[in-house]
Amino acid sequence: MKQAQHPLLFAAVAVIVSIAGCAAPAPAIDYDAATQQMMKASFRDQGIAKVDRLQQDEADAACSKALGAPLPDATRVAIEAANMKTVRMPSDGQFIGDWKVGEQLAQNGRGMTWTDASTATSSNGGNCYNCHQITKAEISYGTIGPSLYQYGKLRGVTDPAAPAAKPIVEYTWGKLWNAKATNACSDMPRFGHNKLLDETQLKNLMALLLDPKSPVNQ
Amino acid sequence: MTRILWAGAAAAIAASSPAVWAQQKSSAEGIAEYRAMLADGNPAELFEAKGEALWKTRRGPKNATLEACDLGKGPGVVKGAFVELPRYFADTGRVQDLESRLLTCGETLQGISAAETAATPFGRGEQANIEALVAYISAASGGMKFNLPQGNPEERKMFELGKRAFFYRAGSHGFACASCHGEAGKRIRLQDLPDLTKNPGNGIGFAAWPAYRVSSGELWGMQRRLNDCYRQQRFPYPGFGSDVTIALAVYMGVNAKGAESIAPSIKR
Amino acid sequence: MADPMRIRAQMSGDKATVRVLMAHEMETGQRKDAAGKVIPAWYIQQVQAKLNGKDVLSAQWGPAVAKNPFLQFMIKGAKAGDKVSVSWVDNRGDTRTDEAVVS
Amino acid sequence: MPTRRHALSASAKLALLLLGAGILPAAAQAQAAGFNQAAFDAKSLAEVMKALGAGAPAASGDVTVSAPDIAENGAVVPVGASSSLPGVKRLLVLVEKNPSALSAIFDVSEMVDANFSTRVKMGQSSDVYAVAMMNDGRVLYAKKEVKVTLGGCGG
Repeated sequence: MKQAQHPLLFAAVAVIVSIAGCAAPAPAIDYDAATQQMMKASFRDQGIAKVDRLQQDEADAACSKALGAPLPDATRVAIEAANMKTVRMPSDGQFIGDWKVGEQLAQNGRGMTWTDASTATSSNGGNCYNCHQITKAEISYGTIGPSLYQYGKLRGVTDPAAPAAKPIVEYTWGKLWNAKATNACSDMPRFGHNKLLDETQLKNLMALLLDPKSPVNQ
Repeated sequence: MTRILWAGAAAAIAASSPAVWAQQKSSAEGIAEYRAMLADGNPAELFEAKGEALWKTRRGPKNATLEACDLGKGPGVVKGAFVELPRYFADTGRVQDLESRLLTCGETLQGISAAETAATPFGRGEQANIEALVAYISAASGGMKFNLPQGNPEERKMFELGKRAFFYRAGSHGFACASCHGEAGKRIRLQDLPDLTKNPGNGIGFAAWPAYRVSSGELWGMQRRLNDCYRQQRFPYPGFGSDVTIALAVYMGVNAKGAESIAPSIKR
Repeated sequence: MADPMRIRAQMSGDKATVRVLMAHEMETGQRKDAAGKVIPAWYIQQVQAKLNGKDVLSAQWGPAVAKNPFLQFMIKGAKAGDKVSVSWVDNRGDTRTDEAVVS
Repeated sequence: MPTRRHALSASAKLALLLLGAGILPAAAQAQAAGFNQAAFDAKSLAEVMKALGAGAPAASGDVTVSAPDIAENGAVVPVGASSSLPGVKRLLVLVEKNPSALSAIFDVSEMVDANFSTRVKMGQSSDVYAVAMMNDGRVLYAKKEVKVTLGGCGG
């Protein structure tokens, strides 16, 4: 009896092993970890673009992992809240600069690549027309983001300094400072948060969008 | 009175959109006209001719041609090879794209150091030869449909890694490939952006490279295309033939299954 | 030496349409390199076309002609089998001649 | 010294002479015989005409300039110049706002149509001209505006 049991037992074990073998011929690959390894091995420093740029913060990591799918609500809310905390309103309380300088910034798509000389905000553009329609005169505009033509006018802003305009003005500033504060996986660069543009530059973009005299609002 | 004012305002808003659309349409038509005028007489032909001559010329320390190079369909087979790359090669144990495979052939057949060529800046020295060669080799598959093999586990692994690399957001701007190429019907400025997460159509996206770049007057292979994508994504520098570039090519190439290649095409 | 041209000459009616692509930098002399040094002008100045050895077209170009130049023209009274040759001379004195058969 | 002087070619000597006489601009390159440097250095349509010894051009419906309304990239803009009139001696292609206006001169023979296409560089949006210089001395033109757009990511 004792001896007869053994072959059966062995057979059963063999069957289990072979079933497991069919389901997973190789150990499961942790693709996310393998991706991290591949990224690390594939890139090198060049000029101002160093490999530390491959490090992701929580928002970039979560949105990457989702592979284009929406985030679970809880994750999304947490990311937006964390990014909201980073938004710094202008130190002097003034939101509106010069729309003419803002238009030049909006046209300028340069900055932060390995062919750019400096990471200083002064050498960066806003890249705005790459993704947005802004003034009517510029026909070469992108459509990744929504049209911003008549941005202030459509929102009823006649005087950006008036108390009535405050919610729109602050919301717009927040968008420019850190777009992920209101949209966790936004494609828009976090201009203030990532030190791409300084306060003065952001004010000029604010003027382009909200100044009633800006061509955007004609 | 109030009603009339409102009606006027509504009419003004309504009128603004069609006007904007009309303008958009005419610029798109203008660009289409411009592209059509350039298509007849693509300077990529100059590179094809140079590449064909290079393929058949004895060069390098071993004084050999590339005619015995195996691009995946057997030694010397050029036609049809391009639309099945990248693929797994047993002799190197790697999934390779056209450019990295040419480095291998250059080294094994001709004795030209793959590492040196990979480290050479685009458009110079051996890299200029690689560009001419990819023009020639891709042209030999003109009109054929992409059909990348996925039978080897390494090929499937590269697809999975390529997908994750495509969605990998990082850098100062938080961009990924998917920021621009994850959705259909979008543009940067006036450039249409193909959705590379699926087959964007014959001769679009992956099926349009290598291409003659009008802006620089150079022939760009997929390696250079991806390199400049990463530059504009504000990423650090991807190595020539590095795994991330090959994984992305596998992802885009498998997605483009069935798309007809028009390479080498002409691009802005 | 400069890379070869691509010449296509095709009959349509009693004329041959000739399309030429030339490999040339066509550097304007107004650009600067990464170090801020002006890149010297280098461009094709003269183009000559012949049909069976006889001059049919001469052109002068400035640096505003685009890199890797394209040229299209129509030769009257040509026929299949005729030889079209195209030559260029650049401002450094480099020159190149290529030939194609009318089809 | 004498050796070096001897080494100078005849054409280089001529160039030096012209340079001394102020005929050639200081930056003049070695150039092919029969190349009209002055015309290609001219800044405006009027200066080009003067350099070519031609009179003021008149607008004409018998001259055609073909070019796209919009150029996606100023580095390569397809331009055609043609005329159906008999007696065309030369066809010119000019871009008004380029640093030098003249792009190309085509000498028409009885063996070719007065119909040429090429591609030019444009630094900015500008009028593009086709000018026909006629055997009888008339100078006729057609023009078309080409918009040069900013493309890509601005980089």
